[in-house]
Amino acid sequence: MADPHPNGPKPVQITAGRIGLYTFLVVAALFFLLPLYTMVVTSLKSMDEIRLGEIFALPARLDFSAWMTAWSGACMGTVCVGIRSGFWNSVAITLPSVALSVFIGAVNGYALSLWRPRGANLLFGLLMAGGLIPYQIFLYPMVRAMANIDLYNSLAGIILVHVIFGLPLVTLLFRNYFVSVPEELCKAARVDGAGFWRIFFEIMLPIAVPMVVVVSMLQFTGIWNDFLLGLVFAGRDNLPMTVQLNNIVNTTMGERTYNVNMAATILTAIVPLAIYFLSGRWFVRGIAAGAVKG
Amino acid sequence: EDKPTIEIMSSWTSGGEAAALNVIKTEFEKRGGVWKDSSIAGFGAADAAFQNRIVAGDAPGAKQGVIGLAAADFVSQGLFNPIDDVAAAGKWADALPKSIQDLISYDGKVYLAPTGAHGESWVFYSKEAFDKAGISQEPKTWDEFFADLDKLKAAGVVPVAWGGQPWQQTKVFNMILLSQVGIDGFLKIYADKDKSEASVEGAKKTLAILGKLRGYVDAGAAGRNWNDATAMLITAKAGVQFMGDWAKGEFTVAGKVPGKDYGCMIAPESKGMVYIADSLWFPKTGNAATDKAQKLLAEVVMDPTVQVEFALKKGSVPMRSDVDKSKLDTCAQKGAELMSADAIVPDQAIVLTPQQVGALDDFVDEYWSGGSDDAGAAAKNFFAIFE
Amino acid sequence: MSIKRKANLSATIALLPTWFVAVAVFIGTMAWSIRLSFTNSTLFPSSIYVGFAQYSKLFSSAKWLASLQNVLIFGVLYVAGCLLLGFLLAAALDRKIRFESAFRTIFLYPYAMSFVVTGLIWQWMLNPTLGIQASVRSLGWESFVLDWVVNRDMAIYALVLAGVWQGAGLVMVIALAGMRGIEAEQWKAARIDGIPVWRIYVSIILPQLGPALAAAGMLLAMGVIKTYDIVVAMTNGGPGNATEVPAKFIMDNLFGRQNLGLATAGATVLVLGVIIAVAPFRYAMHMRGKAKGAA
Amino acid sequence: MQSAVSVKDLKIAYGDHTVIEKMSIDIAPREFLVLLGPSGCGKSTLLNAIAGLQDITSGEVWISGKNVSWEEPKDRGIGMVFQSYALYPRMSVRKNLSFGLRVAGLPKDEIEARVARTAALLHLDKLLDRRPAELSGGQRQRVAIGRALVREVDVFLFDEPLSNLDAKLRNELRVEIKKLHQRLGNTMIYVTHDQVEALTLADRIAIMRDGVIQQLSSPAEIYRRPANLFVAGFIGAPAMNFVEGRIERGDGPLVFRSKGLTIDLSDYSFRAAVAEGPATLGFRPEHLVLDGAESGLPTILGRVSVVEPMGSDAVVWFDWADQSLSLRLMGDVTLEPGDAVAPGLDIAKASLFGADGSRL
Amino acid sequence: MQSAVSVKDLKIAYGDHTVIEKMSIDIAPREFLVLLGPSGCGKSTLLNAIAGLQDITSGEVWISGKNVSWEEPKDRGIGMVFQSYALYPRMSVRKNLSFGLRVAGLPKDEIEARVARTAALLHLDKLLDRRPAELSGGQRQRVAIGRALVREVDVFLFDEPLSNLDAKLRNELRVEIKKLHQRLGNTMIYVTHDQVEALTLADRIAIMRDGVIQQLSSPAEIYRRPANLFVAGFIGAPAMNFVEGRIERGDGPLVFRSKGLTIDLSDYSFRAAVAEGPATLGFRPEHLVLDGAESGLPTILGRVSVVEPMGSDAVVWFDWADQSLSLRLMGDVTLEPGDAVAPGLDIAKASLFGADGSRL
Ligand SMILES: Nc1ncnc2c1ncn2[C@@H]1O[C@H](COP(=O)(O)OP(=O)(O)OP(=O)(O)O)[C@@H](O)[C@H]1O
Ligand SMILES: Nc1ncnc2c1ncn2[C@@H]1O[C@H](COP(=O)(O)OP(=O)(O)OP(=O)(O)O)[C@@H](O)[C@H]1O
Ligand SMILES: [Mg+2]
Ligand SMILES: [Mg+2]
Repeated sequence: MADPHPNGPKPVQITAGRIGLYTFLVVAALFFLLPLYTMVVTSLKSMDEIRLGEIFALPARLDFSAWMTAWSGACMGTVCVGIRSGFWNSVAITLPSVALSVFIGAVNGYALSLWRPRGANLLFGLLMAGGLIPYQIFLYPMVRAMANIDLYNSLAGIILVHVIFGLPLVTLLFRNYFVSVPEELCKAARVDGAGFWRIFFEIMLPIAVPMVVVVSMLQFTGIWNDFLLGLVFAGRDNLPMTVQLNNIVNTTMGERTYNVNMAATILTAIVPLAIYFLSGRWFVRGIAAGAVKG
Repeated sequence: EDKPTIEIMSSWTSGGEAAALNVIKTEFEKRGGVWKDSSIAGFGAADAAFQNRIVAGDAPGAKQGVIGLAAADFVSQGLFNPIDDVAAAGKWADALPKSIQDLISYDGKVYLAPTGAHGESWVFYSKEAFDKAGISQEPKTWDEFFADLDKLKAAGVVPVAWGGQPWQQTKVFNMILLSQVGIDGFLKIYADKDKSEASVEGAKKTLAILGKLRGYVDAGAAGRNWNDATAMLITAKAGVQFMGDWAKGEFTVAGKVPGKDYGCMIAPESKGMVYIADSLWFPKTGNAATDKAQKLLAEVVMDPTVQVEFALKKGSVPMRSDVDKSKLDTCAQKGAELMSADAIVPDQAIVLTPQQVGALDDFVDEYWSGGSDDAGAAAKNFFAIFE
Repeated sequence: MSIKRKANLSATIALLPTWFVAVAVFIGTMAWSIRLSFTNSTLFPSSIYVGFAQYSKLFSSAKWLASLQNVLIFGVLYVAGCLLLGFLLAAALDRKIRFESAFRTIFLYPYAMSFVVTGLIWQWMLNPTLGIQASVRSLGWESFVLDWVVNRDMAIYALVLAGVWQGAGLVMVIALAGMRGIEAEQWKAARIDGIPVWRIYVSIILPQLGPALAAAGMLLAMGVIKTYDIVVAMTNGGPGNATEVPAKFIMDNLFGRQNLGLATAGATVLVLGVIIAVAPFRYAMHMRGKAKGAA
Repeated sequence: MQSAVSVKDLKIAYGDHTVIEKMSIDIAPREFLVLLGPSGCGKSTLLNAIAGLQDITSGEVWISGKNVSWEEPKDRGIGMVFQSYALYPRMSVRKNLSFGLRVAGLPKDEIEARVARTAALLHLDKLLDRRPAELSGGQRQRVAIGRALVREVDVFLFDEPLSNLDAKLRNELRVEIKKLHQRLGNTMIYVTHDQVEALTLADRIAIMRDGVIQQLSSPAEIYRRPANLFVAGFIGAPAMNFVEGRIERGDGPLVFRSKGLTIDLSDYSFRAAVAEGPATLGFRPEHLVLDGAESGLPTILGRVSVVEPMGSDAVVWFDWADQSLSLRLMGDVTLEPGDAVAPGLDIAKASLFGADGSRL
Repeated sequence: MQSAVSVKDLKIAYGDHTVIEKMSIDIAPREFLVLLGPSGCGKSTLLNAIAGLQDITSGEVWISGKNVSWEEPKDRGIGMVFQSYALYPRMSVRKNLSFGLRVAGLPKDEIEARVARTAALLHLDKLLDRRPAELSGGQRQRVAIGRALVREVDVFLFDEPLSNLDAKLRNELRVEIKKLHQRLGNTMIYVTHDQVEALTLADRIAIMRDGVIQQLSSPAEIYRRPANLFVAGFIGAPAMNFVEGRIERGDGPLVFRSKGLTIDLSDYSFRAAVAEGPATLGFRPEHLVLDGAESGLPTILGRVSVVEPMGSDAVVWFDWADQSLSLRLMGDVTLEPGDAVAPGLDIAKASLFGADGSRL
C-alpha cells in the first residue's frame, strides 16, 4: 500500500495465502464429498445407465424408483419388504446399547480416575488390551456363553454384546475426561456427605454432558453400522438394518441392482448422518471440552 | 398346532434367486408346511451365521448350501439328519445322475436334497461385439478362440470381460483344465489327487492358456464383480465372459435374449461341463415338528415340476434327468443334455476340503496376478495344494 | 480399615461388572484361543493337541505373512495419513474461515458411514476403467493413471486412501479442538517474534497437540487391527495377496475355510504382537503419569 | 523531544461496542508508563493495538517517530511480555529465546551472543536447556522477559506480567523489573491492575476506566491528589476512606459537614473557587492520627471492629456512623475489637470531591 | 480446656515419601490457626487429613474431644473451603449451598432457613439462582465459604481460599473472613502461603517446612522473634535483610562484625549464653532509621539502587558491600538511585541466628 499516512484499520488484502487456503479446503471438500455424490447419483440412475460405467455422470432422468425399492420393495429371500423392516430393529438395538455402554463407561471412567480403587490400573490395562483384539475371535466363545445364559438370539443378548465390545473405547474416553476434573470437587462433595453414587449422579454426570454427547455419537455410529455382531447374535426377529442392507448388496450369484444398493446404503446411513449433520456442533464442543486428551 | 414348521437359511437374496426359492416355498406351503425365511447374502456371512447357530445349539431347520465336503464335515460330526426314507420313497437314485447320488450320500445314507446345478464352463459372448469384430462362428478350439479375441481387440472392444476375484478366476482355470485333460483326467486330479505325467502336462497347458488370457483383459479387471463384467457384454464394451450360467440372470434383467443378443457356449475343446450343485442341508434340531418339516421339504425339492420351475427362475439346470426340458432356454438345454449324459465334473467345492478350496483360490490368483509365465513351476504349486 | 478404603468399596463394587467382562470375556477368550491354537480343530473345537503345528503352518502361509506385512503398512500409513490430513484440515479451519461448520461437517460425515457400500464406491472410483482415471482421461489428460485397486503394488494404498477419507475427520475435530484450546497469547508472542503462520503451526502448535493427537492415534490404531470391512468391500484381499489383512485371514479360516486351529493361532500371534507393540508405550505413559503426579 | 511511543486519537471498537475512546498519549523515551485500571477497562486492548496485534478502528500509532499503524508487529521495534508467559511449551529455554531470531535469519553467532547476553542478565544461564514445564513460575516469567529482551528493541510492552505469581515472587520480580529498566533505559509500557506495582514501578501512571484515561500523572501526584473519586478509590490499600456530606459556608470559612462531623476547610487547597453543595471527603488510612485530641485535629469518634497487624504496621478498622473506616498505625498495636478510638484527621492531606466526582 | 482440634503424632506418607513427620498440634476452641509455608510443604495434606479426605499413615486426629481418625468426612463436624472453590458447576448457588443438607436428609424448611441465613450473612441473597459460571471470582469464593457455613459446624478448614483472587479482592475478602470469625466464633484452620494473610488473620501461625512445624506462635512473636532463619526469611515483605558475619568478644561486650561493620550487641537480648562464632544478623527494613548518625545508632553506608514508593510508605533498596539491603520509609521519599545513605540500625529489634540457623 502506497498510502503515505496510515490511519485507522489496516486495509484488508486478499493474499495468495488466503486463496491457497480456500483452494485447499475446497479441494479437500470435493475429495470428501465425491463418494457421497457418486452414491447419490448412482441411486438415481436406471440400471441401463449404470451399465454404461460413467459413474460421475449426472443421471439422464431423475429416477426415484430405486429408493422406493430399497425402502419397501427389495427382497431378502422370499420376503420383499425392503430395508425398512430392519429400521426399528436397529433402533431397538442401538438406543439401549448406546445408553447402557455410555452409562457403564461413565461410571468406569469416574471410578478409575477419581477413586482409583485397588487394581484400577490393571483393569484399565486389561480393557485396553481387549480393545485391541480383533473381535471376530470372540464370536465363537461368546455365542456359546450367550447360549448358556439363554440370551442368544435375543434383543438383550445383542445389546449385551455391544456393551461389552464398546467398553474399552467408552471407558478410555471417560477416564481421560474425568482425569481433568479437579479432585477438589469430589472432596467437597464428600465433606458434604455424598457417597460414590450420589457424587456420580448429582455432580459428575452433569459435568460430563459434553463427553456423553461425544461418546454417544461415536457409539451410535459404531453400533448402527455394525453388521457381523447383529447377524450372529440378534436372532432373526431382531436383525438390524445392516443385515438387510447386506442381503441387498452382497449377493454372490444373483443379479445386482446398484441403484437399489446405493439407495439402500444411503437410507441405512441416514440416521447417523443426520445426527452428525444436526449435532456436529455438540460433537466438536464435547471434544473441545476434553473428550480426547493424552 | 403341529404343522410342519421350518426355518430356511439361505443366501439367495437377489431377484432371480428369491423367485426360485419362492417356487419351493409355494409348493411347501401348499403341502401344509409353515415356512420361515432367514436369508443372509454372502457366503462368508452366511457360513458364520450358520456355524454360530449350531454352536449355540439353535440350528435352523434347513440350510441352503453347496453339495460337497463342507457339508461332509457337518455330517461326520453327526449334526445333520438323514433323509434316507424320503429318498427311497421318491426313488431318487433312479432320477439322479449317479455321480450326484454318490455325493449326497454318506455312509450309505442320503443327507442332502439337491435343488439344482449350475454349469460353470460357460463362455458368454456379445453378439453385437462379435458382429463388430466380424466373427460369425463360435470358436471351436483355443487357437480359434484367441484369433477371435485378437479380432475383438482390433475392433476396439475389450476382448475378455474378466472378473478379477479369486473364485471367478478359479472357475476359469477349471473350465480350461477340463478342456485339456478331459472328464476322467479332471476327476483323477481332483478326486484321486493324481500327479501323473499326463495330469501335470494338462495342468501346464491349462496354465499356459490362462496366462495367455492376461493379454486380453482390460486394466480394470482386478476385483471386478462378475455382474460388472456381464454389464460389459450387455453394453457391447467387451466380447466374451467366462462365467457360470447364473450370469443369464443379469442379461435377462437387462432385457437381453439368449441366442439373439448374446450367445453361450461351453469352453472350447471341452467335452463336458463343470457344475456346482445346490442342496438343502437338514441340521438336527431336536424338534419333532421340524424333523417332519425337513422330510416334507426334501420331498418338495425333488418334485419334478419344482425342479424345472426352480431351474427356470434360477437359470440353473434341474438335477433330475427325467424332467421336461423343453421349457428351458437354449443354454440350459445344452447344460441339461450334458447333465443327462453324465458328462459333468464337479466344482472344486464338491471334492475338496474348504481349506483346499481356499488354497486353490490362492494358487490361481497368485498365478494370474503374479504375472509369471512359468507354467512348469506353477503346475508344481498346483499339485502341492492336495498335500 | 482406613477411610479411603471404606469409601472405595463402592468404587470397587461399581467396577465389578467391568472386571467380569475384562476377565471372563477378554482374558477368557484369549485363553480359549490360545488353547485351541495348539489343537487340530477344524470346523469345531477338538481336543487333539498338535503342538506348534498350526503355528508352523501359519508362518509358512504366504497369505498370513502378506497379511501381517499389509496390516503394518496399512496401519502406519492410515494412522499417519489421518493425522496429517486431519491436522492440515484443522489448521486450515482454524484460520477464521467462512462456512467453517459446513466444511467441518463435510470432513466429518464419512465417519458416520459404514464401508459395506462406501467400499464399493471407492473400488469404482479407483478402478481405471470406471472411476477417476477414466474421467480425467476423458477430459483430455490421456496419460493419467490412477489404477490403485487393480494394481498389486498400489492396492494397499487404495485402502489407505479410503481409510483416510473415513478417519481424517475425527482427527480434524480433535486437532481443531486442541488448537482452539491454545491460549491466544502464544499466537501474539509468535507474531511479535515474526514467526510465519505455517511455522507457528509446525513448531509451536503441533508439539502442543502431541497428547491429543496421540489419543486420536490410539483410537485409530484400535481400528487398524480390526480392519476387515473396508478390505472385504474394496478388494477382498486382492489382487493376489496385496491387501490381505489378519482379521480377514482369521475370519476366513474361522468360518469359510473351517480351520479353527489356524484361525486361533493367527489370533494369538496377532494379540501377542499387539501387546508387545503397545506395552512399552503404555509403560512410558504410566511412568510419565507418575512423574506428573509427583511434580 | 520525539516521543518513543505515541497514540493519536485512537479508537477501537468491536462492532458497536467501543472499547477505547479517542485516546491520545505521548510516551517519552526511557519512560516507564503504567496502564492501571480495573478488569475489562481496555488496557490489554490498548497495549495490543500498540503492538500491532489488534486492529484499530481509527487513529494512529507512532513508534520512534514512525507511523506504524499498518506495520506488522515484528516490524514495530517492540518486545512484549504476557501474563500467561506464553512460552513455547515444547522448546527449551534457549530455543524460546532464539526462535524469533532464527526465523528472522540472523547469523548463528549473533544469535548465540544475544542469547548468552540476555541469559546472563536475567540469571537464566543454568536453565537454558530446560523446558518451560521444568521451571518455576518466577523462572518462566524471567524467560518471557528474556524473549522480549533478546529482540534488542527500544520499546517493551508488559501485559500483567506478574499477576500469575504468588505474593513473594511478585515482590521480588517487581524489584528486578525496576532495576532492569534503570539499567537498560528502554521505554516500557506496563499493564497491571495491581496498584502496588503501579506505584512502585511507574514514572507516570495512566489510570483507565471504560476505555478513557482518568488521570495521567506521577505516582505521588495520583496518590496524593487523585483527579476524581474513581482514581482515589482505586489507588491505595486499604482503599481511601470516603465520607459523604456537604460543603457549607458557616459563619466564616468553608466547612464540611457530615453526620455530626464538622471539619474546617481553611487548610484545604481548592483547585478553584467552590460553592456550597454536596461533596465527598476522602482521606487515606495513614492520614488519620490515632491521638486526635492531642494533635488538635478534628476527631472522628468510633469503635474498633477489626485489627489487621501486618508486621511493620497495622490497619485498624473502626465503625463510625453507619460505615467502616480504616486507619493505619506503625509498629505494634494494642487496640482490640470493641475499643473506642478518636483519631484526628489532617485535612491538608485529604481530598474533596464534588457532586460529579471530580476533585475540588 | 478441651482442644477443638488436635493432631497427635500424625505421620503421612505416600509410599516411601513422608510428607508429614510426627506432627502434634492442639487447637483451642474459637482459635484461628493459620498454616503457613512454601508450596509443597504439606499444608494441604495436613488439612485433608484433618478433614478425613486423606489416609493417615499413623497417629490420630481428634475433633471436639472425639477420636475421628476413622470417621467419614461428613461425620467429623467440619466445613471446608477449597482454593479452586470446587463449586458444583451444574447447580445453582442455592443448590450448591443446600446439597450437603439434602444429602443429610434435613427437613425442607430447615434447609431453606439455613440457606437463607447463610446467604444473608454473605450477601448472596441476590445470587441464589445463578450458576457458578455466572459469578465473579469473589462471589464464587463467598459461595464456597457459604457452603461450609451452612453446615453449621464448629470447625472450618480453609485451603488457600483467596489465592485465586486479585489483589484488591483478596484484601477485601480477608477482612470479611476476619469479621466472620469474630462474629461466629468457630475454630478455623486456614492454609495459605501468603504471609500477609497469615499475619492479619491468625491468632496463631504454624510455619511449616517439609512437613515439619518450624514455629507455632502469635503473629507478632513470629514477626519479631522468628525462631530460625527460615521463618525470618519467610515472613515480612520485603524480606528481612540478612548480613553474615561473626560474633566476637572484643575488649568488653560482644560485637557482631561483618565486612567492615561492627555492631555492639549489648542491647540484644540473647536467649542463652553465646560464644564467639559465625552468625547471621537479620533486621527488617523498618528497623533501619534513615538518619543513622543523628540517632546515635551504628550506621550502614550504602548507595541507593531502587526506590519503590507505595503511597503511604516507600521501600528503598541500597547496595552495601556486595549485597542489596532494603529500608522502609514513611511518607514521601526524595531519595533517587545513586544517592548515598547511612541508615542506623536498632540492634534491640534485630535478630541474630547461629550457625545452625536458629535464633540466638
Ligand atoms: N474479541 C472481542 N470481542 C468483543 N469484545 C471484546 C473482545 N476482546 C475484548 N473485548 C472487550 O473489550 C473490553 C476490554 O478488554 P481488555 O482485554 O482490553 O481489558 P483489560 O483491561 O485488559 O482487562 P483485564 O485486566 O481483565 O485483562 C472488555 O470489555 C472486553 O469484554
Ligand atoms: N498423590 C500423591 N502422591 C505422591 N506425593 C504426593 C501426592 N500428593 C501430594 N504429594 C506430595 O506431598 C507433598 C505435600 O503436598 P501438599 O499438597 O500437601 O503441599 P502444599 O503445602 O499444600 O502445597 P501448595 O502450597 O502448593 O498447595 C508434596 O511434595 C507433593 O509432591
Ligand atoms: Mg488484560
Ligand atoms: Mg495445597
